[in-house]
Amino acid sequence: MNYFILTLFDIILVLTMLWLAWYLLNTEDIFKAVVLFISFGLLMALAWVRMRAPDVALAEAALGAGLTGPLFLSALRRMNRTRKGERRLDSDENRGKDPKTGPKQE
Amino acid sequence: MSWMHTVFALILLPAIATGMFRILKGPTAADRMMTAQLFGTCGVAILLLLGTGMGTPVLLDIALVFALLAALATMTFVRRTWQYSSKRNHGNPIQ
Amino acid sequence: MEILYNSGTLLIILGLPFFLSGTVGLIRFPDIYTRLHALTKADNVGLGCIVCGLALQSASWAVTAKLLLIWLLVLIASSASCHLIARSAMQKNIQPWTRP
Amino acid sequence: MIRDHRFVKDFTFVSFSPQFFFRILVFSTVWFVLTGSDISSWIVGVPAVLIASKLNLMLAPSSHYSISLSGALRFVPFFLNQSFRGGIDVMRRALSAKQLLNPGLVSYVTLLPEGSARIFFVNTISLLPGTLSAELHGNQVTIHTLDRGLPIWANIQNLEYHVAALIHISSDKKKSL
Repeated sequence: MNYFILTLFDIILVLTMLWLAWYLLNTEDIFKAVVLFISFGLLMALAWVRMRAPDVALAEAALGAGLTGPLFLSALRRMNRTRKGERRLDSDENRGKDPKTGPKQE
Repeated sequence: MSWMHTVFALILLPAIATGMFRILKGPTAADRMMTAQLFGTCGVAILLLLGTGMGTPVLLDIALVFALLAALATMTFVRRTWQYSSKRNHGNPIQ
Repeated sequence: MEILYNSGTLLIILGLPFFLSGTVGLIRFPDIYTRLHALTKADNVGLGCIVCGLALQSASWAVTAKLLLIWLLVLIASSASCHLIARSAMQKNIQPWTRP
Repeated sequence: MIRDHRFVKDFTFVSFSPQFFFRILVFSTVWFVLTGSDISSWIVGVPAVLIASKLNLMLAPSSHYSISLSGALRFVPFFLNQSFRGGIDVMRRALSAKQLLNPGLVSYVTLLPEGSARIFFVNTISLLPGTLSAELHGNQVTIHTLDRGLPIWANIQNLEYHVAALIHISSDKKKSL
């Protein structure tokens, strides 16, 4: 009985993950992709649990959802700022120069 | 091992799958992020139930990590991504 | 012992509809603020019921304490992030939906 | 530079204030819950607990009021009851065929002292039936409500009274609530 239900659980989990992964790779909106990636990390941790690897699941939950997610979100903000043509704080070429006359970034 | 808990976990799984629609549709960025939070809470519940259903109490620790880190993503989103995005230009993809 | 176990099962069954209605609310409600209501309240109560049910069924005190700690963490995290989202939505001048 | 100096001085574990002791107690309990009855885990646990309590004391400076035990004992059932009702309320609105929403914004001025008490109050509002704290400006809380027909003022005043009983507030302040 338990085996049957767990198999059903696996099938739904795998189908949801495939669906998620398809949209994640297919979407044009980067922010949407990041949120889908965070959700995918959470489901991947569940999948590792079902594969009887709780230690990998712990690492996946901590790294995939907890660390890469915020990292991507921060990177997204920085990317937007660069795209808008503002001076990037981390580029050494512009430091000390007037941002308007300095070399333009593309 | 008890199959009842596995059934409960199985019932909660569609709740996660349905939340996907809000990520795909959500008009604002915050709606999408809220769904990630829903995934976190539902994931905690599923892990707790599976831990009893599969007979592996280690899953409690994973649920603990879930509970802590799902909030971290939301807070990074509010502080770093969302705050600065729409005041200065409106053609931004994040709104 | 049997009574404790069965009442735990009942509590878990009681908790499931809250989760499902939280998801339904997230899909159906019209704007950010109302969706936040659905997400935080329904999910926290659902998780509370499930945690209490599992705590009644668990054999050891350590597991019970850990379950309650998890619930407390989820409670703090979700109410704080709910307030943060609502607050920055207000600051961005997103108007709440009102009945026409 | 002066700030750095104080930072170093804070790390001397000479003065064991009662607040520091209380924090050590709390964090030791958390560590015990996390690791179970394994003795060898305390090799990592003791430094972790000490550092956590010191950091906590530095980041969140001690407040002037203390938590009253009887207030906490009365707060827990109140909170559980109210949040359960909140869950039922949201479930009813989400599952009914008709749309039962009538949302709006309400402004409320709180009398609670600034600091952790007010933050706690604002965060608890979000878990009560039909209310969600949307903004906090000084002592003014903007509340989003699901239904303008609900007795929001009475509910929130009740909550404020319970939070005030949770921390020791002088009785004249409590009367004015």
